[in-house]
Amino acid sequence: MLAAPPAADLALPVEPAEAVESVTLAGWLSDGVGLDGFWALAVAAAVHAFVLLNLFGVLPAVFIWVERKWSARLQDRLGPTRVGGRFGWLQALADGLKLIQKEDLVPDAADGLLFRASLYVPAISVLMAFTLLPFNDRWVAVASDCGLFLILAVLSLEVVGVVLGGYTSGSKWSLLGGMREAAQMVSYEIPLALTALVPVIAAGSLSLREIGVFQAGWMFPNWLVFANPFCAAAFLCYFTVAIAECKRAPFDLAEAESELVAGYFTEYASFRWSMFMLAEYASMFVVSLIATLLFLGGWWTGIAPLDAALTGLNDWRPDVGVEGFGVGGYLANVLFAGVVCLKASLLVTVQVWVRWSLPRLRIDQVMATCLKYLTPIACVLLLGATLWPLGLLATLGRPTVFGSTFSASPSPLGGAIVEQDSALPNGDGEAGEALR
Amino acid sequence: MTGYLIVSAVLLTCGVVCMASKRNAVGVLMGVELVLNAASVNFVAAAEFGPPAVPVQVATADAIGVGLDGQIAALFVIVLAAAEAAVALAIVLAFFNQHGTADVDAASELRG
Amino acid sequence: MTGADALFGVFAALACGGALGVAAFRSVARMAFSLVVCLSAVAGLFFLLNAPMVGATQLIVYVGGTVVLLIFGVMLTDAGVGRRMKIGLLETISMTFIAIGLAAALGWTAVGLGRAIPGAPVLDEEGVEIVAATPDTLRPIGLKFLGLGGESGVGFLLPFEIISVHLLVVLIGAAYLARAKRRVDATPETPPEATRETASDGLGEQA
Amino acid sequence: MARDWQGVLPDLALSLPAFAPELIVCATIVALLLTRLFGMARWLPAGSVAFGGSALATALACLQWGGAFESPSDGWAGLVRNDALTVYVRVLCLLGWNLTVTLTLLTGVPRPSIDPADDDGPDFHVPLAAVALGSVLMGQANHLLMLFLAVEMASVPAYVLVGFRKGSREAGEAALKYLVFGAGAAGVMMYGASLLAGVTGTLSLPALGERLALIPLEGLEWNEPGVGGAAIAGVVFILCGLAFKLSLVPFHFWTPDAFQGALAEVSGFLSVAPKIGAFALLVRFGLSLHGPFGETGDALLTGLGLACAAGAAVSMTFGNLAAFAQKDLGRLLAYSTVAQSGTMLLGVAACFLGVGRGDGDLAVAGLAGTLLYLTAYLFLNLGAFAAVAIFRNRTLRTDVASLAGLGSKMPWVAGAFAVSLVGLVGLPPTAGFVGKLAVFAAALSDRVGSPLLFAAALIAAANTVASLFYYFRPIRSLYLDAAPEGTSGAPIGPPVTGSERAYLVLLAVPVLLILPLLGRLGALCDAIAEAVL
Repeated sequence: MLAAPPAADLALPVEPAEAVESVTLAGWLSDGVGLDGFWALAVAAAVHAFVLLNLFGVLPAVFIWVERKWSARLQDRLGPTRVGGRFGWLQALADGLKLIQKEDLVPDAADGLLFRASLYVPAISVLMAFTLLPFNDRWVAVASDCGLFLILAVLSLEVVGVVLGGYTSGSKWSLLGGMREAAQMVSYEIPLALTALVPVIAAGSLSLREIGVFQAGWMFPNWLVFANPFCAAAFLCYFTVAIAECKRAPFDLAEAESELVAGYFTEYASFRWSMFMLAEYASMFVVSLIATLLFLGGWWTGIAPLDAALTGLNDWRPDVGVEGFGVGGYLANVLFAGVVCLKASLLVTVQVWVRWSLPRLRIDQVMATCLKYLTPIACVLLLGATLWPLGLLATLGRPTVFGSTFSASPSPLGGAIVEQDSALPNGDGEAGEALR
Repeated sequence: MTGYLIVSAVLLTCGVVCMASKRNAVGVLMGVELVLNAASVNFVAAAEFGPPAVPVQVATADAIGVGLDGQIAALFVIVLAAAEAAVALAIVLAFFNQHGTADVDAASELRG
Repeated sequence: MTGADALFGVFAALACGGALGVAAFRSVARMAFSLVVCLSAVAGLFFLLNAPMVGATQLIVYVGGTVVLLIFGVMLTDAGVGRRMKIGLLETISMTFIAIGLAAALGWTAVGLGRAIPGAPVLDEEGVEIVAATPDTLRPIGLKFLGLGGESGVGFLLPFEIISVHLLVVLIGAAYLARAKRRVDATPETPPEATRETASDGLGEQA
Repeated sequence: MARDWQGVLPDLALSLPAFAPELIVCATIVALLLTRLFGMARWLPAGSVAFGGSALATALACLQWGGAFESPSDGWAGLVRNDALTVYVRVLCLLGWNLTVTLTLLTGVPRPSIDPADDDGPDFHVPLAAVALGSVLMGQANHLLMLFLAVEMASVPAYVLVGFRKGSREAGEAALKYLVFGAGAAGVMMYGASLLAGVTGTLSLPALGERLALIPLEGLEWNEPGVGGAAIAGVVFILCGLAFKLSLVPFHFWTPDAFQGALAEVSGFLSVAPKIGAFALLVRFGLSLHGPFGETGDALLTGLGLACAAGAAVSMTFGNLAAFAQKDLGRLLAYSTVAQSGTMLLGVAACFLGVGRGDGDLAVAGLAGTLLYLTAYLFLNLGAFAAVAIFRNRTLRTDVASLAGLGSKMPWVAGAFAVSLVGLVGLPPTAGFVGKLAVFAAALSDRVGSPLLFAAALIAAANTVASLFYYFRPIRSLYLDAAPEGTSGAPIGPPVTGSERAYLVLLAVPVLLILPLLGRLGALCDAIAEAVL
């Protein structure tokens, strides 16, 4: 990045007309209820953690059901039909109950302490990623400038648990699975990060929230997947890599049941096994949600009037007894969060679809795909995405094709250069007008 | 600041002890990582807590202290440690392939 | 007590505990796990110190990369999961004394230095801000990497470029050493087993 | 934002030209990789690329001779210092690199492969170039971060070089030991740097001196918790790292093993270039403690000088004593390196003491003596290791006994080896004599009269006599011992080629003909020392 607009200058297109003071839970607890500052914070943190933990627990249950039904459809079967009615709604819950009842086994050859401890690492890392994901403009537990970088960092912890779990199981299957997994995940992190950087270049920020805000307005061309051809290619590339990063078919060599029983978690049983599964499904959701935020317009529906209406809900503040609590804003937040979750869930479904459609690659093919194809492609995309605005600037005189009327700050590059040369057509003035 | 410095002192001590007492080469390397982390903690703490311990009389930007340079130094430490670990692992593997062990004490054939 | 203090306590305890574990455990695998705990907690300390960039780098490079590499080393060179290194009693005792002496000396220094540094930790009384709000260190750091000085202070363009060369060289060297020997004319004295060969091959490719 | 860029460009224009030799080194590294990537290895072997790059870099470094004397400057926003010492160290290191590359071309290391795609050439020459780059950077580092980076740059590729013979048990063990000690030393050094950064709030070496001068002198007590203790600890930790690079005695353990396990070409290079850089770095770091005002830094520096004198005495004695028993040539020369480091450190000690006490003449004499000795040492040690490499190619052994009877079989090589060893002892009329004399003279010219420095100088003189015995053992073996029974002493390999002879003569000429040039060289070293101080 040559230069990026300072965060303060970033004109947010959805800034409500008059800034609504939203009340945080901690603030309400300390002001309204009268708790001590530290305890208010602690309680609020506990509540938030509880919500996120539930999301972390419930989402996999849903996805497991989706996967079972969807794979059954693909294979011309019915899938679960009994538990919880005709569609087997409660099948995942039943699975969970069954797993909890099973005997908790620790193999003799295993290092007991590490065997028990390492399974929490993947779960913790995915859970930490949840805290960094913005579900809408306001709902993000930890809003960081380098949010995307942090999420990638946190997700990269997962591999430690996998490899340690595989190693300390004291079984050859686990060992081989763990090693394959480590090699695969560490390698795929490179193209994952590179492709994730392509939309970052277009948006000019590493903060996922800012990237989401950046994509307000009509789906085309404001979503970053349409920003330039490199972004579109990066989306496909990212999604491929993300599947591999989640250890899903066709890249699931580490847990290839036909040759390695179950790979690194062969020796795990009962609830410990289910922790790995929870982590896997949750990480599927996380990478899909990152894809949504980076490429597919985040929490915006992509229909400008609808978005504007939803944003308008923020101003609807009927009196419900709590000072400063805006029901409308809350509702808008929930709806936006629903939109983003829906988009991410669709991507998860695509992952399931891919899994049950494509044959598994060999391990050398998996590594070759990453190192010989995806990584160079990602590098080229990154370079292209950097040069694209410059090329457009040289030819069209503006940094984006459809450019200047939509986005608040077209591109960091463009912004800086426009700033220098006022002779260029400057559409920044009516930034975000489309929404208001 | 004191707290962070003490944490870093503990890390350094553990790292030195680890380097000195472990016989597995990989264990020794883990000690090195601890020492480098101790340095990183110091750097970042120095970056955050601003003014240096020495009373600086020049009341200009100098008085701010290490500032972001400390964070950048920590970044470099992390990256250099990764590079060192890559070479270290390769050497340990080469040694293991020749000697059938990663025990540092087994490296005693060269003597005069 | 503020939230930051509490978090500092947690992270510091985890970091010190992990470090002690690395020094005390005799099984290399357990040492590796302690190292993971310790390094992650140090990353947490970095977040507390308003250095999210450094913390994230610590996680992604150190914990997700370097330590995995070390665990790889453990897996490729260790005879068995539970195998413990034998350490003599005399060595243990002498090490303990050395450790206590070193820790005392450094702790003494640390306390004094901490007392001498006037700056108080930039803590927010409200607590909410502590984790959530981080000042923007990303752009200044990036500019420092690109800059040579000028208005942004000392620039680190040179180290940035040098370290790129360094990484390149080191990866070539590591790949060379880890690569199985392909040549026919040179026979190693103890031919490595097939599994090890493939493993190191994979590692070389990875590097 | 755009303003930053406008500020950068003039800086870049200033910094880049002075940095041209280093850029050439980097370009050589990249070129080495590209030749393999594009399959050009068949008609452009790695050795030639490395030779071209090193020759070009050395030539460029020589071209910068004048400018730095007249106008020393800071480059890259103060991260590096561009002065006479920088240029001199740069020329020496790059020359050492060039000579080593030439030697590898002559001795055929690494062995060229039939299949160019499988050639080890780039794998060998890339780390070699990196060590050269690291050494050069050590000579100009002006910032604690650059200090660490340069030391790492000179160390990590060196581990690879030491372990380059992959099938060999010796090489693996040597690399492992080097790595374990080196990594530990680097970690401790970085911790020291972080302590200094915490104390002074800066990482820049010149600013460090200014800040340290602000510590009250009574703050330097050990039992005083805080600033003084932390500052001392920081300095001591950094010195540990540097002493490791210099293979001074408590930190020398890696040297014999690494030099025995590595190829003689590599050992020769590692004993020369990183050492020259590390001495320059030690001088720079030590001088940075000397602040423009205040006596604290000077007190630290005086203590440092005394520590250096003590370390020098211990290193010399230990290195010489340990060398007596050695049977392997590499190991013998490694202990000799330890001892030689001690001797050079004597000059640095004199320099530090001189600066710390405000005795300018002593400081200049010490630094100039060290520089002179380093120059001589470059040719002496490279010559000795080159001869070992050539012997090794013929006898396939590197122990002292293998030399028996070779004095008549390979007169040129044996002669060159003997000259180098005589020079390392420090006998006239070789360059070693001149260097040692300069260092001793500096150490004894201490007018204030530090007993420690004086004693160290006497110990050094005694050590010189003692070292005669082990340096002459290979010479005796060459000329006096009969060839062992059965082998008839016939060299296995091909006869010594003319180019090998020419190379050895090239290295021996400066060693033997230094006396006529002494005036100019001595004046040059004096001028550098004065410019730096």
